[in-house]
Amino acid sequence: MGLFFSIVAFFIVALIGYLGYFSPMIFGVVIPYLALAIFLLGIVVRIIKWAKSPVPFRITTTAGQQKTMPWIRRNRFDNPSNAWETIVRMLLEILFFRSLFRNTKASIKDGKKLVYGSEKWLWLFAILFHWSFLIIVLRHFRFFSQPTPNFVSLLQSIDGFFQVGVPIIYITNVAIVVALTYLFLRRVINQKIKYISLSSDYFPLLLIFGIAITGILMRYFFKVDLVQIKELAVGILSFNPVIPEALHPLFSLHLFLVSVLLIYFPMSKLVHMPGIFFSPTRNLANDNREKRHINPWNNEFKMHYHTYEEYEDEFREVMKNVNLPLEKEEK
Amino acid sequence: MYDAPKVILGIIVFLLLFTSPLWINIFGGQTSVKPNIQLPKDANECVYPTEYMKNYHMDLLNDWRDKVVRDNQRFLLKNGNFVDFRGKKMEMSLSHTCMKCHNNKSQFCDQCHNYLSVNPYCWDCHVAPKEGMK
Amino acid sequence: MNINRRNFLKIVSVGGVVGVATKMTFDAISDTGHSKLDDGRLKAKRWAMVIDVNKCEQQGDCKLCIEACHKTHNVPDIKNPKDEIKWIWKEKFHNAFITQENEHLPRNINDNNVLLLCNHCSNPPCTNVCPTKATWKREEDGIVMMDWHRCIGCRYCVAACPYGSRSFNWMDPRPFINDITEDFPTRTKGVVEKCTFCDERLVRGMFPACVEACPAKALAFGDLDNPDSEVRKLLQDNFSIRRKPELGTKPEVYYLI
Amino acid sequence: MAFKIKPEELASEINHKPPKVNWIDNPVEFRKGTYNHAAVPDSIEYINQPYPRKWQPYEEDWKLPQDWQKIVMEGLRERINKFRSLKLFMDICVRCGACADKCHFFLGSGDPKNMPVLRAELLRSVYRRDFTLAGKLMGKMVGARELTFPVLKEWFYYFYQCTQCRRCSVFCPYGIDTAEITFIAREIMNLIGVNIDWVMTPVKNSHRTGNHLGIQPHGVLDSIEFAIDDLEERTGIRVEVPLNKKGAEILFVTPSADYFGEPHYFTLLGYFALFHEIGLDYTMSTYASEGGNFGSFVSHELMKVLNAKIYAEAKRLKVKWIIGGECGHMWRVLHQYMDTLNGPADFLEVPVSPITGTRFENAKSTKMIHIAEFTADLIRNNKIKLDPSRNDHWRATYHDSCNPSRGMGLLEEPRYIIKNVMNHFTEMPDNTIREQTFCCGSGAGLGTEENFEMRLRGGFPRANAVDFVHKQNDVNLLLCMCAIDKATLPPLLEYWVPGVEVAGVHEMVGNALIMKGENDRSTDLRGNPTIKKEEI
Repeated sequence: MGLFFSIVAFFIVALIGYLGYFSPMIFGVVIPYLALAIFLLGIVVRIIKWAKSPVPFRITTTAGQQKTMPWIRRNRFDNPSNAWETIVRMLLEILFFRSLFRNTKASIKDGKKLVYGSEKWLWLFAILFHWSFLIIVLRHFRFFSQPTPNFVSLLQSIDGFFQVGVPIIYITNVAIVVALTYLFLRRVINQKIKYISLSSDYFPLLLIFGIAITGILMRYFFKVDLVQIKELAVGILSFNPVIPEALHPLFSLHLFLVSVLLIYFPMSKLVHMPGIFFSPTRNLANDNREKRHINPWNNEFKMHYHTYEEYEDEFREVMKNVNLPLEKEEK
Repeated sequence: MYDAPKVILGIIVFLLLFTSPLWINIFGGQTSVKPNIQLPKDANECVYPTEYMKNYHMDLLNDWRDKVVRDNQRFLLKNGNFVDFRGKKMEMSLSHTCMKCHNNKSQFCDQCHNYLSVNPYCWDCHVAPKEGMK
Repeated sequence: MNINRRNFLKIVSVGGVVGVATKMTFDAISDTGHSKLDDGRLKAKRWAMVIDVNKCEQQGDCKLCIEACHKTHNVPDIKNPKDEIKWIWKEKFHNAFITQENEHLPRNINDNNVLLLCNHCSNPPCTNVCPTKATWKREEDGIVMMDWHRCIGCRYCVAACPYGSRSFNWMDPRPFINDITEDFPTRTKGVVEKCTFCDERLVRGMFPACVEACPAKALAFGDLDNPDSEVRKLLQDNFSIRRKPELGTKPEVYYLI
Repeated sequence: MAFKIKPEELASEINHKPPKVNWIDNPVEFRKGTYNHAAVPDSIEYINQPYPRKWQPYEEDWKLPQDWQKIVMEGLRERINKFRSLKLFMDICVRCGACADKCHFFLGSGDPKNMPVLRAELLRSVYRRDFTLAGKLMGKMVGARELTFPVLKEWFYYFYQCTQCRRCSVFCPYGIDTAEITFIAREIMNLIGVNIDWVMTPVKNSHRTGNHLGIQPHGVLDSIEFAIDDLEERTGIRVEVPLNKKGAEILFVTPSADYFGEPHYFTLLGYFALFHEIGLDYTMSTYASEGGNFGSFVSHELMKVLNAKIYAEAKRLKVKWIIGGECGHMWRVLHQYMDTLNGPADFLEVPVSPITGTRFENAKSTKMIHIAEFTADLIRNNKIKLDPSRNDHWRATYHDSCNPSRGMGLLEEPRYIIKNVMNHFTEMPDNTIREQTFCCGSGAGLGTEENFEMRLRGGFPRANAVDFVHKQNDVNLLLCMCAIDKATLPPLLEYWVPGVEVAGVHEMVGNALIMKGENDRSTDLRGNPTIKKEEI
């Protein structure tokens, strides 16, 4: 049902986007501005919301040997004990999906044996997707800003390394479609994943898939006037918007899907992007016994512990009988 | 433990990164720079309509390239007949046809290509006409 | 509007295909045995070259053919033999015909310089190894062609060619070209190049640059499939040899000793 | 154990394919053998927890307070504002499914709600409805739902079917820690008096007597004297064990099961032998006679009040620093919570081994080190004489306890000790040890008789790995450093892998330790005859 709902939702969004070419002002300027504002503000609000809750305890997930005595080889990056090791751990997590790389697959063999195998497909396609997405966004700086930053040409030449086709086929364009297809099919075909999937899992995949496909169509098949598009984008991104005379329907669709993604981002699971930086099990050093961690609301615990005095009062007699040392000898 | 300084730093970095095009545009001072194509003065007709050429010239050149290099067909044929262009058989050639009229690469090709950061590698091999020759 | 544009493109390409498929008419058959098509290009079933070593040798140090070729095709002049690019060049007989030399051959033969270039073999070993089809044997006229757009610089062909006819661009060639010929592209770093029997001249109705440049007419060029062609006549009347025939590559460049 | 299904049958009926019906529409069914009994009112009253009453989870009426939903939602709101982790974990899960087949309960039961992602979704779905915009607007479409009685039943069933082992957290790309979610969910349920007896009664006991078993001071003394006798019988040496001794250098705290439980008890003998041999100036305490902390299975507050006794007693006895014995969740509390909750321990000194002079910088704030760190340091510095051949009748493997492995990273120290005190040691397969270790299936307060089927299921992955080395390498002993392991692994192995016994690491140390003036040591600490050299 979640799948059906998200497909319907996606097509409604896509239809609106396609029809957007009728109104260059609303779909070319107003909605993109709105989406940008919601995206930026939404993320900041979300971060502030998280930040307003303290981290009362330092509860890291340690995935390697701790730091104890110097002769025991410790695992610095799976069990960091200081700030820079933690930063490396976070970088490994954010840039290379360290934890997902560990993924295994458990299955029952011969009705009795549990066996575990390496399972790297999710890692592979997840990392393909995320890196492709990032590179594609960065490549789009050629439309966003004037002058185009230098890194764009570098990215383009790396991304188009194989120099196949005209315009050159970008590796990331192929990779993102392949990766999205895998991530989507996995949700539909793998029974376990299907069982846990919600409409909010399918929808962003469809949305990003739509964005990727419309982008690819514009690049290779139905060419649009890129000079006009850059003028529009630079206009918006310099607070000097120029309302275009006309929008190509495909571009209108592309832009609208991007706008919807931006709006959807801060109110969905996609906040895992800023969220990963906040994950307390990963972004804290495992130096619990070395440095005291402060809980700002520690004093809110009202219950009093059972003191030794209370204890001795209750058990003085029996303690005396067996000659256990006492604080107070009376009675 | 709120780690407020780190969070604030994070928010600032996030905002700076995600609004970086804005700053480039505002402080780069080049938003008014737009492509300024100089069309050949002594020719008013292209092999195909301008609107088509504007968006699809790369497809056309790619198609020509295959025909010339791989199919050994130097001149454009249509229904078995040579196509006439400006009184001659139309040769499918970047240097012999296109650049004969559009003989100033930097005032023509580079205008949009630079604006949009398109870096075709045609000119790595093909030799652009010396500018100002004509 | 889009659809119109697309149809436009379709018509253009379909037109092209039809054009190629249409049977071409000959408008003239020249005395050298090849034909000239109505579009002005020279056409043969199998292009071949016959080099008269003696005529060439009589010219002494003449390098006109080499200069003509390298100028026409923007071949860089790189002095370092490891990096040099050559389409046509001279070599001592005993180096060029390793399997046919013996120490008792007439001195003049053994010491003669022989003009070498791509043999445009009938059975080329270099084309099959190309992973991108950047080099292939053109079935209609036997030229071993190159598409530099496609070459990925793997150098399999360089390894496969038994005649050393292929050169690889280890560096950007442009700084080594003194006077660039605008009509012809240069190559880039990472691309293999070689002689293509001047396919770009043939299509304009001209003989290869080297053939035209030779003052002694030591180079003959024509259709080997036509018994009346000049090259066939020369081969009929003279004893000729080819380089490393035992390899079975069937070179289409013949040498009259 | 009155459990009738044969192991082969139990294993072969496990089906990891989820059912057709959506999990939201699939209410929980309390099946005998898979849940724990509710806490008795007496215990709850003693520790002043809300809503003491007689009830049982299988009953239709849980006798909940009138406004229980409001209490729960308020409790959730409060905790979301107190724990960044909870707020974050509610928001950022992408349901990638990497955690799904990492949970021992899922692997052993096939129940999809035992996939960590769905376990968290049980709470997340309720969070979503009241705390997120999408949930408010679109409800069920985005997986949001109202807190109803069936939902509460689900919470009770599945949050008491999680042993907080954190294995899923190792694999989660965002480090989402289901243990923390379970922890807080249990704490919220505790607000309306929904909790289990095997957690609440030990908490009451520990609060009153200082230990979970409710042993009174003279009982602790009795059992220690009994141990001294036993040790003398087996080694010929009568050791002294100071109790409540003021001015000793070190306070030694160990889980109370060590006083009576088998095989814990033999580990206790190992400690006593070791401390005697090196001449350690230490004391044990009847007041802080519990290292474990069942409070940590139900609420932060109860965890704090139980844990407070350790520092309080260290202060009263004026010791310099503390050693903690072999235990799992005890070390989660000591390592991750104690200093924050009950510190600073500024009345103590940074631990320095009086025998080797090693300064334990890694514990310079809490002033408490793990016995394995202490012993590994002794062995490294050649301060004790060992004869590993005395353990030749054992062919051992080592089970990493969840908490020390994934909560602190104590992996190499026990292995170093084991390799020095034993000749036959084999590791279980890689995916089942160290940070990927599998829970015994009975942690976090689930080790009850009434929950026996679920324990067998949850322990299945662990037992399976033991079975592997049992068959491949003739392993006949499973070593571990956790009191709950020592209590629950024996019946688990008896069911799945008969022929493998369970022991603590320091029992092996005690066996191998060459003591001055000892007898011929013809038996190990259990009284089993050892293999003599001439017999080989």
